[in-house]
Amino acid sequence: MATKTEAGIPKPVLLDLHRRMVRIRHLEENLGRIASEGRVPGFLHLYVGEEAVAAGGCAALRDEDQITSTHRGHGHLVAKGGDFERMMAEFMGKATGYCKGKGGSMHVSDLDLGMLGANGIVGAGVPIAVGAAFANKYRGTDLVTMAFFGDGSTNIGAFHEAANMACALGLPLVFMCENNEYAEYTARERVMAITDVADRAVAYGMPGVVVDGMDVVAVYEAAVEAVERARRGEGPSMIEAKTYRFYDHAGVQGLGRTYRSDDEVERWRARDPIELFEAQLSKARVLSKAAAKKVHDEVAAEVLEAIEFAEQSPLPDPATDLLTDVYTETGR
Amino acid sequence: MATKTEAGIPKPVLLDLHRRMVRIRHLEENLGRIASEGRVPGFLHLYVGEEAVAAGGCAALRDEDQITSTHRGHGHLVAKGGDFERMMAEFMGKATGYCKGKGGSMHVSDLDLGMLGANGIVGAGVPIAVGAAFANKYRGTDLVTMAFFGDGSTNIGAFHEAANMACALGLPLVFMCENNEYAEYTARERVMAITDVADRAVAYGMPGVVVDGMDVVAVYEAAVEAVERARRGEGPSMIEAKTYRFYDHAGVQGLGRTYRSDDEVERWRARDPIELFEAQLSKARVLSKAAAKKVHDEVAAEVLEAIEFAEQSPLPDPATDLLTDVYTETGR
Amino acid sequence: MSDANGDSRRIITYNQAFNEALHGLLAEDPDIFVAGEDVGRYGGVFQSFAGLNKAFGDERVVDTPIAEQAIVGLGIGAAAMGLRPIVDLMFMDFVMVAMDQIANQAAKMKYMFGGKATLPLTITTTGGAGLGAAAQHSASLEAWLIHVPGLKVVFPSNPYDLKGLLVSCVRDDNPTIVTLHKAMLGSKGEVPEGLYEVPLGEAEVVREGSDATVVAIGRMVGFAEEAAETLAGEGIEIEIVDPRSLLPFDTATVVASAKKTNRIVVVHEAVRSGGIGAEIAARIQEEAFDYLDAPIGRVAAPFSPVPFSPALEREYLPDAADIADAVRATLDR
Amino acid sequence: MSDANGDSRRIITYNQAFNEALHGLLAEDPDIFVAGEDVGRYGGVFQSFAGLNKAFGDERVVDTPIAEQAIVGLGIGAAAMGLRPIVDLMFMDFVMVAMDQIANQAAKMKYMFGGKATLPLTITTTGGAGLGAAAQHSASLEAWLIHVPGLKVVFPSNPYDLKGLLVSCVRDDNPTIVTLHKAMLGSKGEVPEGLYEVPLGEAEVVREGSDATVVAIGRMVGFAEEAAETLAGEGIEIEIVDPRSLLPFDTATVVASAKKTNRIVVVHEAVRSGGIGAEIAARIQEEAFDYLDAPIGRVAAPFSPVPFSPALEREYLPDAADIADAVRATLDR
Ligand SMILES: Cc1ncc(C[n+]2csc(CCOP(=O)(O)OP(=O)(O)O)c2C)c(N)n1
Ligand SMILES: Cc1ncc(C[n+]2csc(CCOP(=O)(O)OP(=O)(O)O)c2C)c(N)n1
Ligand SMILES: [Mg+2]
Ligand SMILES: [Mg+2]
Repeated sequence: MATKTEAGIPKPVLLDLHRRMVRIRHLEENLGRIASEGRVPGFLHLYVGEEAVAAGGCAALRDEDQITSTHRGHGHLVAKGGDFERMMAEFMGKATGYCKGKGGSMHVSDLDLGMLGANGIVGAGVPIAVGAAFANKYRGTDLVTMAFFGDGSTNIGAFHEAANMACALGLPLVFMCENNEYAEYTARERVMAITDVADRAVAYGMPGVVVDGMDVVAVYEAAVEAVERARRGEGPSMIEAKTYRFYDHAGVQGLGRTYRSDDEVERWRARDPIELFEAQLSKARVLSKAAAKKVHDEVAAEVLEAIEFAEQSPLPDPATDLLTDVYTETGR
Repeated sequence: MATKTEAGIPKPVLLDLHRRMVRIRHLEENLGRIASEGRVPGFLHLYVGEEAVAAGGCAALRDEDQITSTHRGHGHLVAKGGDFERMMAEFMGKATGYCKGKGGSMHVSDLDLGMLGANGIVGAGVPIAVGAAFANKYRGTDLVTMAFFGDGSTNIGAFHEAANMACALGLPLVFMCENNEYAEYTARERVMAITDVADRAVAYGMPGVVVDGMDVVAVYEAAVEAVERARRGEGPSMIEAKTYRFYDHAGVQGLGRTYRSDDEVERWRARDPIELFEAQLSKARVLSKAAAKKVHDEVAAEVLEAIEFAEQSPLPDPATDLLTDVYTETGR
Repeated sequence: MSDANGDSRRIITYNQAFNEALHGLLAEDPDIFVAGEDVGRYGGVFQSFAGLNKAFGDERVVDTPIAEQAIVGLGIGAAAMGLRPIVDLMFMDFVMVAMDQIANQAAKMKYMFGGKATLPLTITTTGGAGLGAAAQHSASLEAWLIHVPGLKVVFPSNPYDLKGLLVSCVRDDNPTIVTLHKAMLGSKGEVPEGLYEVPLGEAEVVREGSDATVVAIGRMVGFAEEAAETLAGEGIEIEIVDPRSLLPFDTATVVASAKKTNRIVVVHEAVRSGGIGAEIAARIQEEAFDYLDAPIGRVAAPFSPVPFSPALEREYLPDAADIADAVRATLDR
Repeated sequence: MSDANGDSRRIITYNQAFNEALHGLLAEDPDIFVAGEDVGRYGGVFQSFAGLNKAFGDERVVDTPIAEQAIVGLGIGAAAMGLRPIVDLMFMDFVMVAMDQIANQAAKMKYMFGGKATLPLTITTTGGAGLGAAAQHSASLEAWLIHVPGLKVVFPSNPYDLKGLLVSCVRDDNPTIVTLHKAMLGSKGEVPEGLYEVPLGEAEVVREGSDATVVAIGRMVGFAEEAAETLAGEGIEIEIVDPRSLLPFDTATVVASAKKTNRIVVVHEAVRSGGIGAEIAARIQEEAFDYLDAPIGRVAAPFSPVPFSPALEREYLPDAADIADAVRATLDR
């Protein structure tokens, strides 16, 4: 699991990887902030710390490719090109949100971007990814679907059925596991007798690799290989990115929790994927500290505008919105 | 997958293995016969050809150990000590059957023998085996549970969840896979991108071995090793027995089917587990052809008596039996 | 076949009606495909899918692993991408294995996404008892399904409706579930050759009558017709309403009949407690309260799993005699 | 706490009542154990299981993988072996993932085995909306469960009943499902210290009245009591019946109240179509037809998934005002 260097990757790609991570980070940090001020209803599962996985994975995809997501889906949508305003509006339950306020954090989605939805049911997004990949193959396109899922979700049946079916049907699907070592408040080793989720790939007959999930280049290069393999019609593969969530399972508490030690959190925070990458980039003279700060400032401003937009946006109107969108009215 | 010799196994065990297989064979052949005469209602999934798996597996267990089964469960119950009369009566829907005629072939069971039931839902027996194994460990006993399941069932979620949970909790559970190369009318290679189901063991962190499922000694020795491991508290293991069903998925048609060639069937029938074993036993002077025939004759007679018993047995009476056994009336 | 007058009527089985609807639909629209266990090369365990794989190939008539969650998920994802999947769950009992994908995912996706998703997904399955298939292969779960906003649910009682409802479901842009009753697969009826639609949400008055209304679904419609003959011999004329589609449900037609006959019996095969008969009865008394001369009767299975032994199963299942008794009871009040 | 007269009453929350019942039950019977996701060392996502793991150890308060089918299967197998498992499904929505193990396996095993199996299995879960948890974390599925012979189903509306019903369920020799309403976890009530049972199948008349009967379940009982206050101000006295256990269901008490007040409104949080209100209404009109002066009204959620935005969810959920309106409507007839 050696740390990859950026060598050989075109500069625009490196800058793109950086920007995607920064966009996720600022959206999530600000979302956490306003949530702790009580301005965001419902449950909130922040992606902070895992940015390299969504960024590295989605950077290897085309706009027309699809992804499926989880309950921790904000980062995936941002990495796939999600619009801050419509996201913030959705998280606040506003009519201008991606889902008109009907979905919220756990169901935010943008089918136009090929983001087939965050999902409230652990593992349930993976069978849906199988269907999207099936459609790509059925239509004879070379489009690829990437399913994001957590370590804990690989213990549930839906994941298993989907992985086996994708391999049996030889579908263009990439299984991207975010192994952050915990399922909610329970450590991986207490609910799984294996260390590497990637070991599960052989059970289905697909290649499985482990990468440093705090190293965006490592994730990106593994993703490119898996995506190209899928495009060539050679079937699914699995990538396990070892990563960590800096905040709690839900909400914004990071430290002082009983189920994991502050030491552990600090050790992982010391390998912040954005800081690591910025150090690499400045050392390689690809992006100076100053230039990096400029990216952060731009993105931070964009997030604040998005929050403002969301705050100003109207709530959905029960009289007109509550019972619409249950069925599609058009027949064929 | 070298064929094991009987060397080193005490004669009584060898004779026991032989008798268990013969008992299954005669029960099933006769059941198939009377079924094709229209004397048995409902669906019937015969075990003929796979006798070595149930016999070898159950011979490695104690009477107090438990097994879970599948829709193809007759062989498992016989191997665990099932009574012919109560089985035949159950298959015919009679009040004297194991389940008072309420369960039939797909739900035949005898909790007193530790046979936790045939099961109509593919894969659903395996989580129940996890519960039985948990109880054995919880009570501090050294009892073991063996879950029988087919190759096709390893593609469904329930199997996966159970396998992972058993390994995570370190339960005394043996996973015994009957790989007969088909799930109903669909060949294994069309729905699974791997050849050996045993390759799935590594996904859970348990040992997995492949044995010749037509060689009862091979199955028995692998089962003994796995069972002893479980008794020692060292957790689950998986055994994949390569076997074949001589008859159709359901019913008694063997040849002339579209989904598999008669050649294939004949090749496998040439490795009839009972004939193979009897050849070994007579060569080793453990059981002469004559003595073997005697076993067959005894068992055949017992089966005919059981059919007679079942025929003579009363049907359940709707007035008194239909709505009983839905709930347990005793509280605590 | 031709009758004496030489005008030819096309009589085929319920199972054939299903099969020819699929042939027609796959020929009509390249976006339609079929996936499920043994539905491909083998043609399905009941041969309901016979010939499709040969005619349309492995790509469009797909054999899947035993994985009901992934089978429905396959349909959801493909439908979200604009295809029109038909996925099969061999027995309705297996709906339970895939319940999350059906009720939490397929049914809710459009709403959760603020209307953006369109899921032209059809799920086919076989329900009902009567074959000695015991407690895990005899399910009648329509009551669960009508409790799920986002789904459309049909339960055809004859070959004509089966073909027309299946066509409507596959052409509909929402997740639909078509249940065949496995004890009716060989039952015959007149069916036109080409594709046609039986509209979703339209009940049919199968028989006109003035003394009482029997609302029956699926296989129970045939039993109601038997009961009607018996009762006619006693001078009792019942009206029979077959809702055909359970969600959306044609309350208006049922209520109109209730207002006409003033006495109602609702019939289904599932157990009474929590059955669809409760919902139908609740709606009738809500909308026709002042017209009712007697309590709305329910004929349904008693409260137990489906027994294996035919001796018990026969008694367990509602039949024509039970329906006739219930009608007499409501008239005796 | 102590009131003016100095007699001390013990007031705790709904969640605490659940927790102390579990502490008492595990202390009482070594065959009882708890298993589920995060229920062990962490004490459960709502801390409902707090302290149990510390008190009884990892062996008896077990953290499991995310695997609802295996969690219920664990309970079934262990119960068949004579233990008394309490398995938790964090959110009622996840019942769908485990539906086969619950409804095909646990509920039917005894019957399929001719009575031999005894399954003292308790499933605990949290249902209901009101927390902005959206469409997949707000389920009310009791209507599905009462359609399953072999299960027992309770839905406590207050801390006292929660503790007593949980004790009864765990001591019962059948598969039982206890649903906590997650919006009520902090609600308070008087609860005795030791273990006691609230019998399964016994409804409670929460408030006596003569003008109309409101049958409300779970969280709706509190709303009905609010509505009663409002209506009392208008001179309308309603009787409130809380079934408490939904299967078995105390039809007699509900019917007696219907015969007394002649006007009934049934209230639940789940969507109306196929909801438990339909079954309750159907039974009342079957048994009290001649006593009814108006159609039985139903107050329930409209036909859509649970919306996320509190602006929509507030409107979506039945409340005291809806109940009061429904009572007035039935009286205006
Ligand atoms: C079927 C199901 N079971 C349980 C839950 C509750 N739950 C939500 S997130 C979560 C943990 C998921 O762990 P993992 O897959 O590793 O993702 P992570 O949260 O670590 O990103 C659980 C148990 C759920 N949403 N769905
Ligand atoms: C959940 C579920 N899906 C489908 C079926 C229908 N079915 C019964 S047996 C069977 C094939 C099982 O194959 P395998 O596990 O290999 O067992 P075998 O029949 O070969 O012994 C299928 C698909 C079922 N009973 N349950
Ligand atoms: Mg995790
Ligand atoms: Mg097989």
